[in-house]
Amino acid sequence: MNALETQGLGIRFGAFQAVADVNLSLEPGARQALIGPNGAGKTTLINLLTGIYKPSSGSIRMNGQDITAMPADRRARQGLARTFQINTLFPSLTPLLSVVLAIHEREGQGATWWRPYRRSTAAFDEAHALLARLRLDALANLPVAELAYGKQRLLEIALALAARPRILLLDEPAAGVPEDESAELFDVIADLPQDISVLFIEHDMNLVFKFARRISVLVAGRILTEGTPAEIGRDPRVREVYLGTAHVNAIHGAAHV
Amino acid sequence: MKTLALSERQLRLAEVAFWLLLASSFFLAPDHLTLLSQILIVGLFAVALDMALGYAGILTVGHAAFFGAGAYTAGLLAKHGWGEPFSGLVLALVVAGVLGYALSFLIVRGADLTRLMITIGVCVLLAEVVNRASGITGGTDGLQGMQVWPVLGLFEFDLFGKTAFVYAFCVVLLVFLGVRLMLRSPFGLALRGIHDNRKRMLAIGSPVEARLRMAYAFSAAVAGVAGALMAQTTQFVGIESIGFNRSAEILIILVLGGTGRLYGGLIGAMVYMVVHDWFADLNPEYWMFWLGIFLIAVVMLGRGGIMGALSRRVRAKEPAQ
Amino acid sequence: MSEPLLAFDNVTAGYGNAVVLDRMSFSLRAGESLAILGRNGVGKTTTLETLMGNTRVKAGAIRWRGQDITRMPPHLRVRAGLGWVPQEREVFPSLTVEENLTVVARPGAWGLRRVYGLFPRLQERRANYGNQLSGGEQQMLAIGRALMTNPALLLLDEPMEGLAPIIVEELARAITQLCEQDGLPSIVVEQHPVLALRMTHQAIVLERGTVVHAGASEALAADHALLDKLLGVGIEEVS
Amino acid sequence: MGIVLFDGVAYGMLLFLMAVGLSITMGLMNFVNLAHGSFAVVGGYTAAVLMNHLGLGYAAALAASFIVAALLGAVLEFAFYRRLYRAHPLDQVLLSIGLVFVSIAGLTYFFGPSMLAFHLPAALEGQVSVGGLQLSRYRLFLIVAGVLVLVLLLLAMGRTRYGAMVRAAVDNQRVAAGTGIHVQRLFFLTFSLGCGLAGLGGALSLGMLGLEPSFPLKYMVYFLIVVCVGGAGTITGPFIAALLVGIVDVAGKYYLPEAGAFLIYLFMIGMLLVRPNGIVPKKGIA
Amino acid sequence: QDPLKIGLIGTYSGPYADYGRQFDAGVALYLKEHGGKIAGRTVEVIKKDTAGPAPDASKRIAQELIVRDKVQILTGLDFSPNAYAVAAVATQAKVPTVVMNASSSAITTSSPYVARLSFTVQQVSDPMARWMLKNGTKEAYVVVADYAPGVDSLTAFKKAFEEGGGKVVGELRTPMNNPDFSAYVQRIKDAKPQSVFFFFPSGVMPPAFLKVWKERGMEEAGIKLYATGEATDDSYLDATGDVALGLITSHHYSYAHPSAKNQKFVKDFEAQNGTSMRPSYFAVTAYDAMAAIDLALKKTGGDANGDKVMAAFKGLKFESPRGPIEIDAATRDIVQTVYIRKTEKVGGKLVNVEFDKFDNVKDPAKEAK
Ligand SMILES: Nc1ncnc2c1ncn2[C@@H]1O[C@H](COP(=O)(O)OP(=O)(O)OP(=O)(O)O)[C@@H](O)[C@H]1O
Ligand SMILES: Nc1ncnc2c1ncn2[C@@H]1O[C@H](COP(=O)(O)OP(=O)(O)OP(=O)(O)O)[C@@H](O)[C@H]1O
Ligand SMILES: [Mg+2]
Ligand SMILES: [Mg+2]
Repeated sequence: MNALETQGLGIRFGAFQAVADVNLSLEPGARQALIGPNGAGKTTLINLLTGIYKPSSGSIRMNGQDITAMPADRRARQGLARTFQINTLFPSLTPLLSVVLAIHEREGQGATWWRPYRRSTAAFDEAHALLARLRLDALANLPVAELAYGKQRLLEIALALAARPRILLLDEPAAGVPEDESAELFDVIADLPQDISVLFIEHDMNLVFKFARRISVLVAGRILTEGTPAEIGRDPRVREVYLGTAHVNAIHGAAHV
Repeated sequence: MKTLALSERQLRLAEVAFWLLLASSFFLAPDHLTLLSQILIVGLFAVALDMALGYAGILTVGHAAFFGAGAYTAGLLAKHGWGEPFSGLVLALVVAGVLGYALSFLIVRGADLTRLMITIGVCVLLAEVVNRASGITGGTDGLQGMQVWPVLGLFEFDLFGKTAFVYAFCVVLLVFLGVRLMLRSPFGLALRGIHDNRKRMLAIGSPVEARLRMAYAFSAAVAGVAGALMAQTTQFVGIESIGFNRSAEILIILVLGGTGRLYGGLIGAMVYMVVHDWFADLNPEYWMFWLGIFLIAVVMLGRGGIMGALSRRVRAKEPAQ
Repeated sequence: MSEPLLAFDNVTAGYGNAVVLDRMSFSLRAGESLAILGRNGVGKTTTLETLMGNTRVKAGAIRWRGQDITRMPPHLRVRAGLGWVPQEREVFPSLTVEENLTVVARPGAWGLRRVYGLFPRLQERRANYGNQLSGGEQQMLAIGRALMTNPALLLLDEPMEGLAPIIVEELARAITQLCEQDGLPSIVVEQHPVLALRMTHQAIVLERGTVVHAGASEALAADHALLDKLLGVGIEEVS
Repeated sequence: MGIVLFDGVAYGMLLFLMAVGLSITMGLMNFVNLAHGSFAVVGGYTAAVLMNHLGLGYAAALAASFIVAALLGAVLEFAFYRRLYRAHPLDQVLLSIGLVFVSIAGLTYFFGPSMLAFHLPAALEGQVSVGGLQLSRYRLFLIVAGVLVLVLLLLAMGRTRYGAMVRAAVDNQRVAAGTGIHVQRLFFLTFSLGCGLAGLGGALSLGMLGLEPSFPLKYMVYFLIVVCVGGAGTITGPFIAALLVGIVDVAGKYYLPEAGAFLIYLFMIGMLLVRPNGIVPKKGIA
Repeated sequence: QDPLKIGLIGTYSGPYADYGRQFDAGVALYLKEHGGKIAGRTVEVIKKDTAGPAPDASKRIAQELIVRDKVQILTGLDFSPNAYAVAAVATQAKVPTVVMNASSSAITTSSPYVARLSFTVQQVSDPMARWMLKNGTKEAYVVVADYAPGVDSLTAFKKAFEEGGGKVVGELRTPMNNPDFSAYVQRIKDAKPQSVFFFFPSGVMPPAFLKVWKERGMEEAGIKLYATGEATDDSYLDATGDVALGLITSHHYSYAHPSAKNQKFVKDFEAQNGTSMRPSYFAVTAYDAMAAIDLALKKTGGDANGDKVMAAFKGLKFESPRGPIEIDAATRDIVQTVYIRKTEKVGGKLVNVEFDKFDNVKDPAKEAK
């Protein structure tokens, strides 16, 4: 049974078909990349998977269960976490409280109104540990609005991880993060327990070819091809519409890993 | 401009001092007890509004609907033979809370302006219903014939407003502590999250609308208690208690005090009502002019109301967790 | 020596009371592009925001073509020739793609046609509102919008972020060409030093709001040890 | 039937004329300007005083009402409003309510608390017979004025770059300025335009509404209804909304007088539940 | 003797600020005429603003006036809810309270310490019904503002009209905040009744209604129009303009009342306040309230004790600018002449010319009980 599986998934915005007839499957423990030209529909696909958009056609199954009509928050509670391409954070909270908040919601305590949140020591400990893992611990008590962009990108991931997801969807997690740190970041992701499935969108081919075990290529809303990094790197169609010529070496490098 | 950093302990002390000072006005300002109890009640109403507006981010100019619902509940109960004050409060709390929950379904969806207008609409409609049902409510003449029994069977509501003050003080303090607890709970944190970024809340699995509905119902219930308190201490309920003007006034009071800051409502009520009373005494015809100038001056001097200006001077040290 | 195109002279600036740039100095000669490098949070964006007049400058002076613009309001800086691409793209959400472009248009070599030529994707999506674009499309729009003001200097804050590799390549080539052929230089803030250094003549590296290295891009690109020291980048040979 | 529809349309036009300025200041510029009615009432007083005391003609008085309200708006924009464009909407509420208070007290001081006399020019009194229907001249005039204002505004805001510039500046002032838009001047002009329209609306309303200092508070909700139901920030939205509100209100009061006070609010709530962002959601002008 | 302190609670700001102005002018005129003294005691008037109907504020103000300022008499009270809220305080503190306007019938019943010098809505509506019947009108359509006084007026008119053999052929209640009357007037026009009686509070509603009435040519359609005197309140009559011409109304006071007492009153009033402001029924009641307090205190020998003053009020009879008035011994409510008037232009000014009257009218709502 696949962690996530879509069938004929599609959405139109007016006359514009942003995603069409996508059959995508994510195995348990997958480390899968989703690449494609700008405007191919990658983010839209993630929005469909997480329930922000309702599809105009097709269906989505999560661990065998049909979730096509399930609201976004329920999907999240069932273990589907994501990050956003454009920072979507809590500007007036601190990173620490943001993560604690996410942990509360995961634990189903979001409606607890009769005791102070300060007493949630377990949640705070966990939050500290998580922030430390992403090297955000020094900034834990600063308002999020005052963090530099790159740090905010990291917090995006922290919030997703705080949900202890079973499926993690990352929308360009490393954009705006310096190269060495983005590698570290992907190490964190790679080190996640093996039963967690990860699907990530990324335009940095070094990262894609290094961390993905499988790559899906989306072009104009449709899956153009899928395969191992080596297969994708060799595919002339992918090169023509997406890769260009610059990344030949990175691909070859990755192929040796 | 230097900011003064207060530790958590100092903040707590400041809070205690605030309430002690209020309590001591029983002895310090015995001639102003009625004004003081009305300030407390209006302050509680503003705190209730803050729960919806400042914390849950629901822009509403219709909160008098719940204040009025509470007032009429307590008033009708006392008119029809049951004048025990505490049970009146509890019933008002329940009625307003249920009404709030029911209306929340109309309100949590939609954008700010939409919510604003729906709350106004609902409030005006309710006022019109009260006007039409004059057989029960007395319409614009007001609800006559309330008989509120002595508090605890012992303390009559007296001419000097002593009983009213002590009664209002205790109830307001109690409810306020409840609100304070709620805002510092995981639920309160979730509200801050929703206020900041609804989309992200959904993504971390928070049922945003359910949370907002709950907050709105809480807020309505507290407003209902404030309304009931006002009815019991005035021993009269006028139709103004449910109208648009009261909703707008309480919004001004809260904004003056500062939204989303717990004490904003209380401080706003104090400043607004004292300043208003003072200007109205000095100049019964044109106090509006001075009050208007005052409001403009407050905005020009600092954003976020009085508490907002204060918070730029005084900053809580982040607790080391 | 002739007056530099742009000069930061001991600029101290920040947001509110917080100081982010600490006595920063650098200058840019006419006809040359500049890369600003540095880790997260060192003040790269703040440098550009200061250049655009969006921060509070506490000390120092900024000179542009010999004129002191330290206190000039932002819109006049645009008229004076600065074209800005903000870091988070910040396209106007309630304007269509085409409106986003035309609303800022100033007379000059760049017009709708030419921007669409550079980014055909924008032309396809030209009736979409700003908030109905993909991340990469927004990036293209932000760059196109800056070009529509027909600037004399382009300020690009991580312009490649979120763009597909093939577009990155094209854009890098275009930016180099703009400088070389059209005499339109750029200041490029980048996370990817290799890319940025390839597109520019000069480079500065920031650390905690000050310039810790300034020199020719080519030299820096070649000095892996220095790069590693300054930016902590274990550079892999990419191209 | 025909006459009821006509009355409804005329009443709707009146609402449109009074509220369209608010659609610009609040809807387009995102400034929660609860003092809109104050500018309207200033326009009204201007027209009434000029006609009563200086014997000015109606047309001249209307022009004056626009100019005076726009000038007042300009002065206040310069002194207060411009400092609050980026502030929280609630701070804007506080400022504008403060201004309403001041305007009420000020007008009371100069003109007394009660209604000011106003008489329509003779040409607009009474009725004309059109196709068998007895139509009020004044109401006919309102309809013409409403359509005229609509057309002029659409031409000014829709065709030119001006409207798009305002929207851009509202979306993001920092970036708008950073791409060469003179945000301050743009807002100054736009705000003054909104206030001038308010003044014109106030003066045009004199044939129906009584002119008293408390006018701004009394009709605030009506302005808001029209703007919100129509879609804040658009011109055609409030136009359609005002027509609908006018027709629903007049027809409702005619056919179902018992529900008179409820109808407009029920209609508003219903519309907002069906179309939460207004009849014409703000995207582009028009 | 220390001064007599009187608390004057009224509306001095906001849309109803005219009420407070008229109160003030009436009170000041009486005091001026009497050397600032009442029953030999100097008078100190402390005025407080409620800014319209606001029972909680009124109650607080009354308490503060009594507890802090030590006033011995309360007066003013333009809105009924305010009067009800203050009446409770009056009872508790045993402070005599003289209502200057609040018109809900039961206010005097709600406290033994309340007397009323103004009128009740029923008191002026009922005579209009009787006069219309007397003059051959058998069919009336009733329009009232939809609030408590409006309903009071409707009830009183209907009762009197139907008891006298007339028929109410239609009823309309219009919302208080009603900018456009076209729908209502059109409805009446299509119903073609013989006559229309309307009650609206003083202010913007009557002129708005009359404008549409005129515009639709209702007069030409042969529909007669009647109202209570609020429609042609002297305060607003100038601003209302010619649309009011010919309207027949019933009320207890007209500024043009031809008695010598009134002519002096008006002359003094104008000397004091200028001609831009006419004395309305608010001013005359305020003037009379002071007179009543004066007369009562003279009876008690200057003693302001609540019970004594209230006893002195009962049955008090004197000549007011409006005509002879009396405080009913049983109900402490006013008994007065209600006049039928017609709006005419006299000397270039619109005034209510009295041409018929009903003597000794009591509050019909209490009479019925
Ligand atoms: N709400 C919308 N209405 C209309 N078109 C939309 C909407 N949202 C997205 N689109 C269009 O759908 C297409 C897919 O967008 P999407 O954000 O999924 O692209 P993407 O693959 O994530 O691209 P990028 O790599 O640039 O982020 C784009 O062309 C975009 O313009
Ligand atoms: N609005 C703000 N208020 C206060 N501090 C801010 C604000 N914006 C940024 N900062 C602080 O200024 C410093 C520099 O931020 P800046 O955005 O210039 O960094 P950067 O070099 O562009 O980083 P990145 O690579 O992440 O974009 C950071 O420490 C950040 O926390
Ligand atoms: Mg994307
Ligand atoms: Mg940056």
